[in-house]
Order: sequence, then structure tokens, then C-alpha cells
Amino acid sequence: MWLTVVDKNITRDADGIGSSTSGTGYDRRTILKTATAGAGLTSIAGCLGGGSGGSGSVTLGAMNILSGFASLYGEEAERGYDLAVEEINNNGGIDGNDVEVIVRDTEADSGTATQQMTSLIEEDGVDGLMGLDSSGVAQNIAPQIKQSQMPLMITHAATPYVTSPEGESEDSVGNDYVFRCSNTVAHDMYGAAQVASELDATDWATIGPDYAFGYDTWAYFQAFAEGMGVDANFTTEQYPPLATSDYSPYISSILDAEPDAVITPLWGSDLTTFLGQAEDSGWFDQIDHTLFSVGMGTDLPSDGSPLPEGEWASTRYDPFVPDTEENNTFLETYMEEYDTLPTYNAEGAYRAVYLYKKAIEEGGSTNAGDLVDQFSGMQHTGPVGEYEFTETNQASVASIWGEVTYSDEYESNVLEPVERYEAAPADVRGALEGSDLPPGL
Amino acid sequence: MSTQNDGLVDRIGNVGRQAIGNGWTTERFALLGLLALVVVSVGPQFQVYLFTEFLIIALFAVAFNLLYGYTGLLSFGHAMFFGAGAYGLAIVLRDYQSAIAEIVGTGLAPLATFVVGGIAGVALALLIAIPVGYLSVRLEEIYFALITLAFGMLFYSLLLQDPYGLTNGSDGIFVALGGVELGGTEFRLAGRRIYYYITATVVTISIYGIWRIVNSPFGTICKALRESPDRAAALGINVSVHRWMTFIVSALFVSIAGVLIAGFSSVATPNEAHWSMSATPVVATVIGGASYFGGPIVGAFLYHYVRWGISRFPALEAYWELFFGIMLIVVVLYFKQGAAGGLAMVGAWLRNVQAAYDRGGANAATAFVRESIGEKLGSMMSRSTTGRSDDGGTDR
Amino acid sequence: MTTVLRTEELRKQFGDLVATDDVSLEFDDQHVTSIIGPNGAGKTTFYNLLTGVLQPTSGEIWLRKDGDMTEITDAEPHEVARSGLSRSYQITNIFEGLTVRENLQVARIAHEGRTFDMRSRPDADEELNEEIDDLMELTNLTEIAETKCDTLSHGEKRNVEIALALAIEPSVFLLDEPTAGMNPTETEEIVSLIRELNRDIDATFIVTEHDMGVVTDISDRIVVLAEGAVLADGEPEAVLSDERVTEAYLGSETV
Amino acid sequence: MNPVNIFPLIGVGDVVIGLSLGSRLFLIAVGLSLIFGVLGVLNFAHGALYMLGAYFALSVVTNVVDNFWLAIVVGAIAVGIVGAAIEVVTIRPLYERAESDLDQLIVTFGFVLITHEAVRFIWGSQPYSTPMPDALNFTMSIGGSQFTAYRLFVVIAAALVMVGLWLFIKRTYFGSLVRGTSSDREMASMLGVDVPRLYTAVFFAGSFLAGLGGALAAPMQSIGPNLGEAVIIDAFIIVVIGGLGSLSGAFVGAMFVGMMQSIVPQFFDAGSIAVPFLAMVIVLLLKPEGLFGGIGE
Repeated sequence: MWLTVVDKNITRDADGIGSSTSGTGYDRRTILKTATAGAGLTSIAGCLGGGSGGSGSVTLGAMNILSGFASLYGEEAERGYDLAVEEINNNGGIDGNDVEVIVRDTEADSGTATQQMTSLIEEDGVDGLMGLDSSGVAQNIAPQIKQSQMPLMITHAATPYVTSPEGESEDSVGNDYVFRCSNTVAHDMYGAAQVASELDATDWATIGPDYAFGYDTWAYFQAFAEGMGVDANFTTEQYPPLATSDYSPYISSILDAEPDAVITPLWGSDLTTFLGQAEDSGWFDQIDHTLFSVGMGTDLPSDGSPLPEGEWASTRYDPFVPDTEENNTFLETYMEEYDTLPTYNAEGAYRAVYLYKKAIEEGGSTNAGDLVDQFSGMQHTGPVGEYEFTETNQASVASIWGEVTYSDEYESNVLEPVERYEAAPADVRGALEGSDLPPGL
Repeated sequence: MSTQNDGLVDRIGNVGRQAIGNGWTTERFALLGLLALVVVSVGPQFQVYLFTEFLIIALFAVAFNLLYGYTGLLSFGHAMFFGAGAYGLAIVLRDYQSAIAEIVGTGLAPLATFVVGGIAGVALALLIAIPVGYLSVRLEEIYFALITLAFGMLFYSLLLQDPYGLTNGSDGIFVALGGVELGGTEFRLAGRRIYYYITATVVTISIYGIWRIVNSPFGTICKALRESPDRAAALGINVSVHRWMTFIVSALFVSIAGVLIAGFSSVATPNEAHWSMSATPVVATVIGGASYFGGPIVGAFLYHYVRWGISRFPALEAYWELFFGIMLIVVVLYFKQGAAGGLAMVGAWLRNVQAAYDRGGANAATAFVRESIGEKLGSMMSRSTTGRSDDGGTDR
Repeated sequence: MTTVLRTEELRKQFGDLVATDDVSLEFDDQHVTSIIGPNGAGKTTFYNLLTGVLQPTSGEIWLRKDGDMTEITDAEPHEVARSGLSRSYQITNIFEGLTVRENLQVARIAHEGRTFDMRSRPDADEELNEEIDDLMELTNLTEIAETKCDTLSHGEKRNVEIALALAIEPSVFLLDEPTAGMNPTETEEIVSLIRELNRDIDATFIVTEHDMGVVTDISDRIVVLAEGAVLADGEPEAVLSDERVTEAYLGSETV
Repeated sequence: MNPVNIFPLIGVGDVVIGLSLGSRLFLIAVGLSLIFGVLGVLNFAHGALYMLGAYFALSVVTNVVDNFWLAIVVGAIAVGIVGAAIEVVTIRPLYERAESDLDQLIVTFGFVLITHEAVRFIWGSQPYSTPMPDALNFTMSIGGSQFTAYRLFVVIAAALVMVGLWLFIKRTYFGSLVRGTSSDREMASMLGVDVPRLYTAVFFAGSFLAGLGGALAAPMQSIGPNLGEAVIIDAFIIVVIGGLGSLSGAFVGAMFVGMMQSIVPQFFDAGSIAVPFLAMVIVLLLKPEGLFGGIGE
């Protein structure tokens, strides 16, 4: 985005991203937010305290990308928050109190995210924070979360360093207040290495976005492949800048190196652009296997070019796995509301609200210290399955990889067959033993 | 010594009399401004925070306007110096805090590091501004805008792609201002009010400095260059050297704002140097009025608080850029003097209404109001339909 | 009589067009020389060469500075001005957005070499303003001292134009069509101003002018340019009675 | 790296990719250069118009009639009309102002913001992609690399636009008016040219070209509300390198930047963004009028 802003309260665009978003949830939330605006104004005139957001309600602050080239992530997350809020409030709230989520735009920028965080804590007096899509932003926000002593439940950003305790490695910024209910690059690459070990491919390459996430993905993939004894050579790596409009030069460099398989963490509209151009260059004829590590992030519901069938993709949550009542109910409700399969962003966001509900109800308080105590080591079951928070505040969720298959029933790509790789902390740590990369769990 | 003191006391007394005595003098504005700064500091925490950022943007815009409004050069690359200031501070904090602690002791280290980092940020900006300014001032108008844009984006791409392993790429560098222990008292530099005091002081001094420069012989020459560079040269003024110096001075003050923003948002990212950040002072200055010293400040205030106000209304929030787009166009087309000019105009008009009232009572005043508004509308209509201003001649 | 400005074989070509054709002239101290010639004769180009706006194709320009002749052929406009050669413009070129006083402050600051002074305040500088007051008195600007120039009448602007050029205390003073666009009264005022200046200050005047009345009124010497070259040069009577001049001048005027 | 070794590494495929990138860039930049050449206006909103072209074409294909070629024409014309409207309402009042260059730049920047938001409002923020026309949706192999016929078609389209515009400006009466007005507006006005109308027509043409570029590029990349912002800086680089106002300059500049984007990433990891800006700086310093001058060049 082109300017620094102080403060962004974004509601979903009134026109909706596709008409499917219009529904009762939306209208109700607008009203709630208008009420918040009033509250905000009052608090300018009066005194502004932190802590609990007034009597009789729980207020949670969410920070996601709602504008710019990655805005779809935030919009997906908003659906998850909306759904959870609606369900909870229709079923007695949290300890009898209504819950409210205020969503703010980070613009994928650390400075803006900091301002939004400050505004949510000081202006809106939220009880807890959640969200974050960008790893870079998460890394810069984590130390400030510690300073402001406000719990943060990360729902999407995947850098292992935010759940790697300070001091473990140079970039580690994990601390008592930062939790993550979604999985990490380490999880994801642990699964990718498992997939690699089963594939008939030895020469591997990568094409990823030109920032930490792209580099981390490749570093972890290599480390796991080596640590787990996968027979793999690493040939070439390409890092086109974000928002590249033509990937052809990078595609041709990869094709020239003739790898058997490629792992790519490209995402969002960049992935859409890449897919079309890769297809045109004969990529899928020449490369035996392509592993899309963020493939099911946004392309599942969007109108963009779908992932080609038969390639591999990972997700942090699969709508059909596990086949539990909890997951099936979530899938059903979500489909009813939005007429599309839930993405992992939506599920992570949805689950974060429930995590707060559980922590508040079991601890009997919205006090930040109590919430942190509750989250630490918490065992929880959500659509994604059963998991607990490890010593580093990372949810022990599985790594999910599968083959891209088009489903006529859902008019969307799904993963079939799909494999869950239980990434037990001990196994992940063991596999990374020989490298200097932190496991982040 | 005593005479000097007397002089100072006299001068302060003078300023005080000016401020309280005659109408709306500069001194009164300055006094009220300082008062407002103090009042804000005891306001609600978040308002203090919001105001802190407004001050930083105001400094950014005022420093930018030294080059634009006063010297007539539109730079679309000033974010380069904003970013340089931010990164200078961030890099020193990251890499040298412990070394500095060894020299001054841990209690003072955070403060010392902040100061050293600030100086490093300004030094970095100067280091860039000297060659970049030297090369850029050779070009004029649109070409100057383009070359500064190119230099700015060159700097941005270096920050982003980080060939020397200094800037940590797109993630940027986390800026943690520590706690200071000084003679038994402790305070956090990044504490809302502490940081506000720091910012308010630095910004006030800087803006006062720019004000002095604008009203110095140096500033008079700047204005001459804006009006007619070839005439200035014919009077013996070295146009490119003077522009170069102005460029450097402007960059210096922008980098101070950059240092402050890094401490404020706890991070230095490449976005700080992106061209879209260069647009911030342009928008603030145009909205506020480039031909007034206070224009960029008014503009920054409007920009910042209109933006915040919009965010209070969810229905408008998603499309806040739309408002700024429309505002820019309307201001450039119809209010060339910006909001500050508008305020001055309204002030003059109100005085005229008052005068009419004094002369002929309520009827005269209403007549005057009706007449003057009709005139204004008429001229606006005719301008937009004929598409020509009245002067007819072309100055291009 | 000392020479203060000299050109040697000064030549300027734009492609094939010869705008200034090997002009060699000397200008003596305290004299008023008028340069006349039909439109397109190369007067403006000649001025631009002298003032450093254009670089000559060949030839040299020398100016007396601190008592010695110094070459200024390759000097930049601001260096030429600093060496003591000042000019006014045919098309008014003043700092329109500034007041008359500020205009003159610019010139004085430049003259005093204080352009990088960031500390003092021109408005509070009594010495500076006294000089400006004197100058305004001389050029009839006192009453409009605090008026912004873009609101002045054409005649007033012309006065500012001349005052600006004067303010840097030149030893050589180029006036480019000083009466351009003026009514007879204003013209008369300018003529008497030039006379007065010539009497009071130690400067050499070079004037281009197409009002022949003015030319004969003020000139000690007339140089006629035609197609870039010197056609005639001498005392006014002699030059104006020269047949070639009448032919070239009137001949082209009627075209 | 040994310089002798570099050239064998640049294959035919890389050159074709460079041409393809360059063609797309040319279609973005040519209208910008045309408008600057004649009107002296640096249109910041040009990227936004390009983006509108892509969206208009998309909407025609998905909502009105599933004919790609028709969509391109309709999209380009619609963008031309939007551009002409911008010119008449907001740029025209500025021509007579002193120092209007900067005012124009700021007004058109205002339109960048407005268009961006309008697009989000109408189409939302998700990326779209448009299908290629069936007739050109097959691949062929050149120099060991595969390309779709569509990609090559865009190269030809760019060349046709270049030749067509060149002939138009050199050979037609309207073209001579354009050339005359661009070199001396006052003179053209005195000779009876209706300058305001000519300006609007040129703004229409420049915007039309932007829309055409956007519509043609639509099947090759994803379309999102930030598309305009992403391309305008590229367009600035190109017109500066080629010479503001020069058509052949825009062509050469576009091809240069296209080749850079194709080749540089193979040698430097960290240079791909910086190189075009460096080239822009160098050209501005050494030859600010660009490598090629004038609208007729």
C-alpha cells in the first residue's frame, strides 16, 4: 500500500468478494463495529484504560492483510472469525458474555501492524490478539507483544522463529505471550521431505518469493531431506521478487536445470500468475512433480487458475480430514454460509476465537496473565483435529500433503489421496539435529 | 554575559508581548502551538500516540516542502532519506548496542545508542544526499521528479534485496528502544509519553530550524530559484550549487523524521523507502498548501486525522484512498493554495463580512456574503467550462 | 579611456545558421553604447553569449575585473554576474511571487556573497535594507516596496527589472530593450533614469533598443548588427547617416 | 564469471522471453509516451488505465459475450473514453498554468488512488485470470523452450501497433497535426488547429493504447487491483530510457527492459529490481531527453 496509516478498521467490502459473502453474519457485524466506533470516540474524551473491554463482553483484536496483493488472506480469515463469533454468541457466548472481534489491516507492513496493535490494545482495549499472515510482520510484532504483555494467537504466519524461544538462534523471537495454532514452515517441510522420500525424484529445485519465507522453505526442505536420509540432490533455486508479472525467465532457468521435482512456496496472486505461465512453458510436461507448499491457501476458492491435477500440495487444514463430527460440522456450516470450501486461513482464524473461549472459560478471567497460563500446554480439539501447545507455544498440528484432484461435487480442487504426517516435536527436532535451523516447536 | 542575558530576556519579553498583544501574529501561533504540544502530552495514551506520528509526518512534509514549495523542485524520492534515517537507527541498535554499553555502561546505553543511531541515520542520509543531490539538481521539473524517483527506487531495491547482508531484506529490522537507568530513575524510551516528549522536542526544534532557514538569506535565494532560476543566475547565484545545498538540507531534516518513525513503529522496513512513501509528503503538502510555511503541517494534520476519522466509520474505511484521490484533485484544481490558503482566505473573507456588518449592519453583511459566494461559484463554473484561466498567456 | 569589455572574433553557430558572425568589439568605461539592428540581427544571441547563457562556437570574451582584463568566455552565467556584468531582460524576468523588497534582497544577498547564510534574517538586517531603500528611491519603487510583483503594472515591473540588475553593482550593465512595451511617459522616465545612472555610477552601459528616439537620446556610440555581423560602429550621427544602415534597417523593417 | 562465457548462456529461448516481456511493456509505455510527447503531461494514472483495460476485457468475456477479440476492442475503447473524460474534466484546466507539469502529475496521481479503489469496489481484491482465445491456445517450441502461440501473438501485436502508429503519425493528416502541435502548440493554434480537441483526441488514443495493452496482457498474468501500481513504474523507466515523447524510443526502451528482465535474473540474484532503475538514472544524467527524441522519431 502506498501510505502509512495509523489505523484501519476494515470491514469486508460491501460488494463482497463474490456475492457469496453476503449473509446475516456480515450485517450483524457491521452493526457491532459501528457500535465500537462510538465506543472509540467516547474513549477519546474520557479515560482510556487497557485490559478488559468493558463489562459484559469479550473483545478480541485481529490483525490480517486486508488490502494490497495479499488481501485475500485477510478476507478468508475474516470469514473464520465471523463464523466463530456468530456460533459462540448464538450459543451463550463466552461465560455468558458476547464476544466481538475487531479486524484491522496490517497492509503486510510491520510498521502498520505495530500501529494497529497499539490501537487495538490502547484504543479498543481488547482482551487478546490474533491473526497475522506475513512472517516478516510476525517476527517484528512478537517482541512487541512481549513488551505489551498481551497474548497473541498467530493463525497463519508460518516462520518457525516466532515459536523458537529467544536465544535459540539469532533470529528467534519466541516468548511467553506468542502462541500459534496453525503450523509452521518446519511442519510443512517435514511433510514435504516425507513426500519426497516416497517420490521417484532425486534432483530438486525451488522457485520461491524473494523474501525470508522463500529462503526458509528451501532451507528447511533441504535440512529435513538430509536429516531424514532422503536421496535428493539440490540443483537450482530461483527467487523472483514479489508481484512479478512475468515468471518466464525464472521458469526457463528452472527448466534448463532439468530437475525431477520442484518445491514452490509461491502464493496468492503470484501463484496464479506463475501457474498460467508455467503451464504455457510446458512446465508440467517436463517436471515430474511439483510440490505447492501454499497451494491450497487461496487457490482453492478463487476464480484463478486452479492447481494442475496430479501435482502435490500441502495445506495446514484439510476440510475432509480428520473425519470427525467437529470437522464435518464446521465444513457444513461454512459451506452453508459462504458456499465454498473453507481454507486453512479461515479455519485457523475460526479456531483462534474458540481457543480464547476455552482459555477464558477455564481460567475464569480475561486477564492477560491468566490467558497465557491457560494457553500454555493447552490441549484442544478443533476442525483440524486434536493437538496441544508445545513448550514453545506451538500447536502440535500435523503436516498435511496430498495430490491435487478436482472435485465435481465441490467445484474445487481437493487433496485426494491426502496424507497426514504427525509432526511430533521429538521427530522434528531429531530430523533437524544436523542443521542450525530451529524446529520452532 | 549579563548583556547577553538581558538581550535574551528582552527578546523573550518581546516575543511574549507580540504573542499576547497584537492580533494573530506568528508569535501567538507559535505560543499556542507549544501550549497545544504540552496539553496533548497529558491526553489519553492513544491520542498521544496518534499525535506523535502526526508530528513525524509533519516534519517529513515541512522538510520536503523546503525543496518543493520554496525551491520549486518536486522530489518523488524523498522516502530514500526517510528510510535512511530509519535504517541508520535500526542498524546501530542491532549491531552496536553492546559495544556502546561497554563504553557508557548499561544504564545509559539505550539512550546513548538512540542518540548515536540517530546521528548515524542522519549521516547515512547525508552520505546519500550529497552525490544524489549533486546529480539530480542538474535536471528540472518533471525530469527532476523522475530522477529522484529512480534514485529512491534504487535505494529501495538495495534495502529489499540486501546484497550486503545489512538490511534483512523485506522483513526489515526490529527496533527496540530499551529502558534507561539514570541516577536511580528508570524509564522506557519507547514509553508513549517519553517518546512523545522526545518527538515533540526534536520536531519542534527541527521545524523551527527550517523556519529560520526559510527566513534567512539562504531561504530568500531558494524562493528566487523557484520564481526564476535564470534571473537568479544572472544576479550571480550559482543555481545548481544552491539547489544542491537545499536538497541536502531537506534530506537532513527528512532523515530526522525517518529516525523518529523507526523508534515510533519499532521497525525499519523497505516500505519506508518505497516511492509510495515519497508520495506521503507530496499529498500532505499539496492538501495543506505548498506556498505557506505551515501548509504541510496543516496538510499532515488533515491527512493523518481525516484518515483516522475515516477508520472510525467501517463503511467508509475500506475505501479511504478514494477520499484522498478526490481531495488531491479538488485541491489542485480549485484550491491551489491548499487548506492553509483556504483558512487564510476564509479568515480574510470573515473579516470582510465583519467590515460589511460594521458598515451597514446585518443586511449589508448578508448582501456581501451572497455576492462574494456568487462570484466565487461563477468563476469556478466558467473555469471548468471554458477550461481556461483568465490570464490567457502561457508561461511554459 | 579604459576598455572594460572586449569580444574577439566572437562566433556562434546553430547548425548552419550563423547567429553571431566574428564580432570583435571593445566597450569603454562609462560610455553608453547602443546596439541596434533589425529583428533577427543577433542582438539577443550576442547578449546571451556575453552573459554566459550560450557558449560561443569560437572567439573570446574578456571583462575587466579588479583592474585586470579576465577571460570569461567559458564562464557560467552566475560567474559572469559575479565578475561585474549584469543584465536586464527584454521580456520581464523578475521574481514574480516575491515583493519588490524581497526581489532586491535576493540581488543584494547574491552580491554580498551571503547566499549560504542560514542564520541571519534579511528583514531584520538594517544595513541590507538601507541599501535597498536607497536603490528603490533611485528607481522609483519606494511606494510599492512591500507589494508582490505579480500584482504590479507593466511599467513598475520594468523598473524592478532594472533595479534588480543594478543592485549587484555591475561595472558593465546590459539593458535589453529597457523601454519594451512602455507608454511615452514611462519611456521618458526610463531614459532619464539611464542618464542619471550614467552620471552617478561608475558603470558602462550597453543597450539594445528599437526606439530610435531613445537611442539617439542616450547613446555615446552606436553599433549596428545585421545578420550577426557588425555593420557599422561609431558616433550616433555618423552611424545613423550611414546609408548601409538605413538600407539594412529600413529594408528589413518593411519586410 | 568469465565474460566470454556469458553469451553462450543466453539462449534463443531467453531472447524470445525478452521480446515477449518487451512487447507487453511496449504496449504499456507507448500511450504514456504519446501523451507526454503531444501534451507534455506525465500521466501517473496510465498504469491504472492499463489495469482497467484488463478488467473491462475480463468483464466483457465473462458477463457479456464470450468473444476474446471483441472484449479487447471494447475494453480498449472504454478505457479510451475514461481517459478522455479525465483529460477534459481535470487536465484541461491546467494547461494554462505556469509550472503545470507538477500539478498534472499530482492530479493524475489522484486518479491512481481513485481507480484503485473503484476496481476493488467493482471487482473485489481476488486475482482473476482470463482464458486465452482458443485459436491461439497451443504451444510451440523455440530454441528448446516452449511458448504459447498467444505469447508470440502479443509480440506481433506490439510490432503492429508500433508500425501502425508510426505510419499514422508520419503519413496521415491527423498525424501531421499531432506532430505540429507537439513541436509548437502556439503555432498550431494560430494555424487554426483546434488544440483542445486535438489534445483530448490524443489523450483518448494514449488511454486506448493503455487499455489495449491491459486487455492483451490479461490472459498472460493474474489481474488484481494492484496491477496498475506494479506497471506504472516500469512504464516510467521505459519512456525515460527511450525518451519522453518518443514512439520508437518507447519501443527500444521496452525491449531493453524486457531483455534485462529476462537475462539479469540468471546472473545476479540481487540485481533484477535495481538494474532498470540504474539504467534510468544513467540515461537521465547522460541524455535526459532519452535515447530517442521527438514524437515523430
